[in-house]
Amino acid sequence: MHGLAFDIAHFLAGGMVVASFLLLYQDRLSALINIFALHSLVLVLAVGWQAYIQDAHHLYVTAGIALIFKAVIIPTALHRIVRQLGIHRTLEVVGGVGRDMLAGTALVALAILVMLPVTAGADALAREDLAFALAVVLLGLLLMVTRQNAVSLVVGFMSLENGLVLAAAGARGMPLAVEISIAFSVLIALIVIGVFLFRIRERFDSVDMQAMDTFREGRRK
Amino acid sequence: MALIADYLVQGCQMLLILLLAPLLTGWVRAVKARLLRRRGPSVLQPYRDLSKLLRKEVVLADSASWLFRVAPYLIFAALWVAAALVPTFASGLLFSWTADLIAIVALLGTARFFLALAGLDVGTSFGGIGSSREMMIASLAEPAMLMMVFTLSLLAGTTELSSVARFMLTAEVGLRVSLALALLALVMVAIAENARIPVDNPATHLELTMVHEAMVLEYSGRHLALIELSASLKLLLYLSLLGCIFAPWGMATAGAGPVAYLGGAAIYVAKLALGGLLLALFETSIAKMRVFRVDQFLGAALMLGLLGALLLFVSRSL
Amino acid sequence: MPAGVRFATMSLPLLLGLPMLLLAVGVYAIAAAQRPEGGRQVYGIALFACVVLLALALGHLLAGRAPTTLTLPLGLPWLGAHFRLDALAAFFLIVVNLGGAVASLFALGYGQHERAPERVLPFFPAFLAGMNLVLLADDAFTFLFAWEFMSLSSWALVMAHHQEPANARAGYLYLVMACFGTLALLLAFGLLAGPDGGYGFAAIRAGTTSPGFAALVLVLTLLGAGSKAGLVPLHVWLPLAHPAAPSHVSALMSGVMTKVAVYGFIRIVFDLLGEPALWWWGGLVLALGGITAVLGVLYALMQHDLKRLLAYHTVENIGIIFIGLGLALAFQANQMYASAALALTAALFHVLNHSLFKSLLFLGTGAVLTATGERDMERLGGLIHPMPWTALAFLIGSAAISALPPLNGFVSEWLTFQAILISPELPQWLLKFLVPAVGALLALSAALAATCFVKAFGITFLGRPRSPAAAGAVETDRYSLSALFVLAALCLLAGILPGLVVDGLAPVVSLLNGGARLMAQHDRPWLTLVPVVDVKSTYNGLLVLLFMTLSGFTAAFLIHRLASNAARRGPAWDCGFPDANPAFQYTAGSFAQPIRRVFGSIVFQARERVMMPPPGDLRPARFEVKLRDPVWERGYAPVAHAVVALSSRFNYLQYLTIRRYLSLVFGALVVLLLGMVLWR
Amino acid sequence: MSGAGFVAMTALLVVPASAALLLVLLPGYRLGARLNVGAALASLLASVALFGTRPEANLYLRVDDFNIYLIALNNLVSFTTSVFSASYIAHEMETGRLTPAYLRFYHAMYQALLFAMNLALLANNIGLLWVAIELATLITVLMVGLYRTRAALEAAWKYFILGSLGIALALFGTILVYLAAQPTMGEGLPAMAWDQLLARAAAFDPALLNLAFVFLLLGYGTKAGLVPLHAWLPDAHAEGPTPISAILSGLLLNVALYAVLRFKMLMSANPSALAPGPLMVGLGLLSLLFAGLMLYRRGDIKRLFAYSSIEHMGIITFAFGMGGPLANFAGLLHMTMHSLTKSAIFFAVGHISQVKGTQRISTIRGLTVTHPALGWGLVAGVIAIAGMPPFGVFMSEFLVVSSTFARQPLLALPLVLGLLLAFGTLLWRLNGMAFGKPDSGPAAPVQASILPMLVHLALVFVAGIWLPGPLVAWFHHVAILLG
Repeated sequence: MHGLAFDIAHFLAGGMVVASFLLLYQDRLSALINIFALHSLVLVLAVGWQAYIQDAHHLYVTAGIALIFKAVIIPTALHRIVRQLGIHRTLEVVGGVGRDMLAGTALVALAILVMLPVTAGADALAREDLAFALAVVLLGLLLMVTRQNAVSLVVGFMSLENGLVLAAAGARGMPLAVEISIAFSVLIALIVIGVFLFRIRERFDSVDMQAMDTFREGRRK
Repeated sequence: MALIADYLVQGCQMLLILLLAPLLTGWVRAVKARLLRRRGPSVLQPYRDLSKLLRKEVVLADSASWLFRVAPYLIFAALWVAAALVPTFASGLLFSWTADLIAIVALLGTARFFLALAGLDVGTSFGGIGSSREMMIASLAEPAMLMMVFTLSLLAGTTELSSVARFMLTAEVGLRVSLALALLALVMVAIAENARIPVDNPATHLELTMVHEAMVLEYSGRHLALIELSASLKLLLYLSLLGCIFAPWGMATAGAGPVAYLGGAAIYVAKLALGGLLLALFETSIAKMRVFRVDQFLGAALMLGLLGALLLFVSRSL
Repeated sequence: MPAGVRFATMSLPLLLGLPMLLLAVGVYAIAAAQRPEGGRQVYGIALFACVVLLALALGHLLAGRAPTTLTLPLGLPWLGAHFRLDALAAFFLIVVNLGGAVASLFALGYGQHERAPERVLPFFPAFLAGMNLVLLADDAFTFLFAWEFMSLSSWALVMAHHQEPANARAGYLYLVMACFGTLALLLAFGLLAGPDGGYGFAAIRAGTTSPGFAALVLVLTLLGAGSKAGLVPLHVWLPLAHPAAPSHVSALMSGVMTKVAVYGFIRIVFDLLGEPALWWWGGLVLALGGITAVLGVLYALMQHDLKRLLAYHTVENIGIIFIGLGLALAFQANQMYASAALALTAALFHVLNHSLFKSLLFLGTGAVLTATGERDMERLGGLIHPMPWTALAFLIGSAAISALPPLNGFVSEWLTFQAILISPELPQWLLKFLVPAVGALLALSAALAATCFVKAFGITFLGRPRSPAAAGAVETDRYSLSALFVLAALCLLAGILPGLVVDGLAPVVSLLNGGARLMAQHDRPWLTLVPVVDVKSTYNGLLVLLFMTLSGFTAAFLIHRLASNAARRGPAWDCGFPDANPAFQYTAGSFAQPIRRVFGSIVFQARERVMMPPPGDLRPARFEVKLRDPVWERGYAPVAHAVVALSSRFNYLQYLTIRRYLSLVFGALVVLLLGMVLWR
Repeated sequence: MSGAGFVAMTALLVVPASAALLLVLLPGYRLGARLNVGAALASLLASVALFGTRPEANLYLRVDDFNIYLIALNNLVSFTTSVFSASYIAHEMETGRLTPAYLRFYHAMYQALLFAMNLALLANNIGLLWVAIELATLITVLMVGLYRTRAALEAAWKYFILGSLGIALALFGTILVYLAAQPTMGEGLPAMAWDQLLARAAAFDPALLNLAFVFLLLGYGTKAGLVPLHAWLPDAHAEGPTPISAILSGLLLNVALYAVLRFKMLMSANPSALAPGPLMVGLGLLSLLFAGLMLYRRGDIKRLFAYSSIEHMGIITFAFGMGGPLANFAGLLHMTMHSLTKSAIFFAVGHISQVKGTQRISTIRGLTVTHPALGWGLVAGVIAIAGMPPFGVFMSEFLVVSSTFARQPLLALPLVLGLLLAFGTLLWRLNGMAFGKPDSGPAAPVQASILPMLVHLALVFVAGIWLPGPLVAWFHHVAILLG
């Protein structure tokens, strides 16, 4: 039984890493959003499984929130934004997918290197989960810094946050997991609202210094 | 009783130098005239000049201040005191410990200070030329002099002239390079300080070449007399300084009695005569240099003095 | 003697109470500044406080009392604020409060002309209080606290006339240099106190520092105290800041605050550090002093702003003081305590002298400033006629600072020379070469100082007025005059009775010199100054003065009695072409021209250019002088440029896009994680 | 006894929260401002009451030597700031930069922020701590964007993204701490109750703690504005309303540092964990030097002092990195002094920018002539923040520098260099603003309330001369805990 439980948890966590890689690989916004929905779905499964094997019922709540919020609401909202901003065609990747892939692999390796020796004390399950969670976090960060678009930045952040929830769920009997996930959901909601508000500047690299000088302080002085 | 005698001797020395000073000036002038195949004025001419000047009235420039009138007395006083502190015919007199050689140099500095101020007081261009050049010369001559003082005091272990003179008589002096350097430095300084050729020409009539004379251009009457007297006192001071340091022979010691004093005085006068002769010879044999060569001349003196001192500092430990 | 004991126990609280009074007055002055009588009240109380402090300190020093200490529950909580009154502190208290009292007296008159009293009155007493507290402090925190407070209050005074851009710049440079110095001292105290923070001076004295650390402390102290005292090359702020303040404050800063800096150096190096371990310390200080002395006076000669000239001259005198201190260090390093006593006495004596005549000269400049509104010598002249008394006082000050007998400046320089002359006994070869060279530098600086003050006095007070302002001057008020003449009289007294001063210094010297001191002077015949017996060099200012007055007056008497005493006024002769125009006189620039040619061309790369227009061209001929300050160009400008360049170089980091900032965070995270991996 | 303490502790949370709700409903900004001040005063009194009676800790909240004075400081500064903001906001209304609706929102958010910060300080639970700090971040983001200008929105957005990233990293670190603790503490709340963590930290898995600390340092360090995580700070300070700048610099940075220090205590309680010192020393020096350089080119007065805050966070982090009783004491003192001084400076700056109608340094001249009170207040503030007597920062910098040089001379040199650099650049700016000929610029009539500034400066001044005994005792105790 335990072996099976472990394998499934392992499989699901690994699945999230794979999903993160898919995110890195995508260079079209709408597809990116869909993949993120998938990412969240895998998270829901993973958390649910953790809830089952730890029979920690509050984790079901977390999973539920994730399901409703991240797998359904957010993606649809993002789709609408993308359509409204009219940027659903493509997004260029800084550098290129290949490089991102390489970097991603390196990060995963780093995560495992950091994690496995560390948690020698904790049980294998937590270790695997944690390693994968860290990998997901790092990949999310990588996505954030390699994409130039607000939406993809949000997606990257949310995938990162998925990794955190995974870690929280993997931590056996961690209290406040629900509160934390709720808090995070609020955060994300605000970010999405922020994107709505920020249609003024959909792309962060399009910060024209001319305009900057007018309201930030002048550069040369 | 003895104390009174000491006071007496001290007073005699002060009077002696006061009387001898113009004579020395006259002597030098006379010798120079001879060397130039001129008859020249009498040796006593300076006395006549002084008495004439003293009796004339003073013409003060409108812009002259009280300092201009006080300065001659100050200068005279400082130089007279300085000259009186140099052992002449006897060493170790009553007040000989009042000031050592450094103080004497400083007293000369006091006189120079006020003379330069007097040159600036009326506010004429020539006075200014004189003062600024005089101070430039002094700013090099005084250090050179002090270096010479260093050399001496390192040898004699003191800066007090009577002791120096007594020490120079002892055998342990020997013949030293440092002494030669010091002598050379002192001579150069003396030439510069007394405004003699080649640094300055006391007999010039061309204002632009003047240094000392330019400062005193505005003086007349008794003030001029005092200035002239001070100048000759200064010359006397340097010659007797040379005498008491580098040729201290025949100098009577304190309390040696009148006879010894007289002998010492005679020898002293002879020294002065010789010094004046040499000075006149030197002056007639070379030409005056440009003002801005003077700094090199005196810089050389300074370096010589420093070299002498350095040699001693080093050789002391050997 | 119970009375003395009672006095000793109560004197320190009283001494501390007076600075507190001064601080309170400063607070009061914020309100009183606007009222016309406010100035008089503030300066009056300051005068009172300084006089009482002076009396107490004199009593402590002359009675030769044992040190008294006091601890207040202030400052560092677990340490408290320690205060201590010993001979050294007492002597410097005398110097500080003498200057403070005279400056306050002067300001009673001078302060009436102040344009912005609300920017002067509150800070003046605070400045005095700060200096007093520095001298009384007995732990590192209190010391630096007071030290920095002193800098700060004087900075406020420098900024009093901030509307001239030059002053604002001066204030800025001053405060930055002050902060630099404080940090250096802070590091020095850090070493002395050790890692577990024994900041009390008593603990520091008890503890021992390793030779390497001790050397480091010396260097840091030279940086810290030297920057405040104005040692070359840390002097650059001084000639800008001192003149910027009102004149009575300039007098305090130049005449007194630099002495507090010297106190800091002595306290740390001679007292806290204890036995100097290495002979080269003395050599270092000696060389710095010599260079400072000559460079300072050369800078001064090139100035034609009277106050700046005086400020540069402060640099020179600080150099002379440090020559004495360096000799003392060298002697102590070789256990030659008798000689060290002579050098220390010379240095301390010069501290006193310089505080006297530099205050006198700055106050005289203040009088000139109020009379004419001019500081530029090229626009002054002939002031001896309208203001003869000021002129007389200024003349005495000039003669004293030019080391002319029988005034006090000569005595301390004479003592320094004597200290140099007994130094061939030093075994180290480097010192053997160094000491005579420094002696030559000292002699040179003394001679140049005389030149400098012939220029200062002659161009300012003598000759004919060069501007209407100078022509319309009037004599200054009686408060100022009395202040000037108090100082002048003290200059003369210290000059003719040096033996008494030396005796007064003896306890300080023996405190710093392991008990060794100069022999008592007061029982010498005719009060002759006899520093060392076996060296038979002696000096007697009293007799010199006596003889000079005697001979001068006899000459005057005889001449006026026997020869003529007639005098007639007439136009200046000037070799037959009397010039009507005052512009024909020698100016400050032309007076210094020979010196500029001889020395300036080496030190400042002085270049003179005469632009003579061709015949027919009506433009006037022009004469230009270019001077370059080597210290500033080599030492300070590069640093400033480096800061500007770097800040511009990094400024783009303010304008990155969010993605770049994110990648910064990301990079930091990855680097740290990698570090974790590799660290294991 | 402790019942009263418990009441006070809960009041610290209840009062701001309920006030926030009330303010949302309340129309009329004048009334709002008054209520704001009143509520702040009430919580200040509650925090003072804690001195008298301390409640015993429960699993969620606790009061100990470390946070008791920080809580008092927090409520004091937010009270004075509310007083300042009352007069500040009034002027903003007159100039029409803000509308009543926004003001209602502003006041509500103000109290909510106070609630969040109190919660963060009181929290005895690392999860709760995290939630509170996230809440504070969100609220400040909204307030920074209050003016709705493009600059403000951009600043808020930047702050938001970087802040949430920091939050995320901090959360990961928190989880790791829990994981490290779980084997020894067992599952559930105790494994996050930080006093119990501290009690048994020795038994935790050191490697896991190390990893956790890296994340926590980066996460909360972002909030504390340490270079290179500082990017949000200058703009957030410059573009938000000045009271918020004061709160940000004076309090929020402290709260973030407080969180870092809590975890540093855990580290130092665990013998085999790596010493966090080098990390903090490095970040501190980096922040100090970088901020010192950036100060020079600043043209915006609020951004200038924001960078100065970064510099001081650097000094504090450096001090705690050095460790040891002296340096830790200095760090704690510096935290207190900096928050008081910097908020005072921002009070002055707020009024200055109002009377001059600009934030550009180059157009502000001769303040001490035109507005003596404001001008001299600014001078005093800058002097104080630059670490000169007679102000408290001098004492802390004295302790940091001297104790460091005695132990690590090579570390002290860059520290001194940075201090000198920052001092020179800051003073350069001050010289231009406070002195020189005043230009005849627009001098809008402003009924500035100088009182808060004066109160802060007075406190800093007193602290520079004399520190009260209990405070010293707390500092010593915490300094020992910090190792």
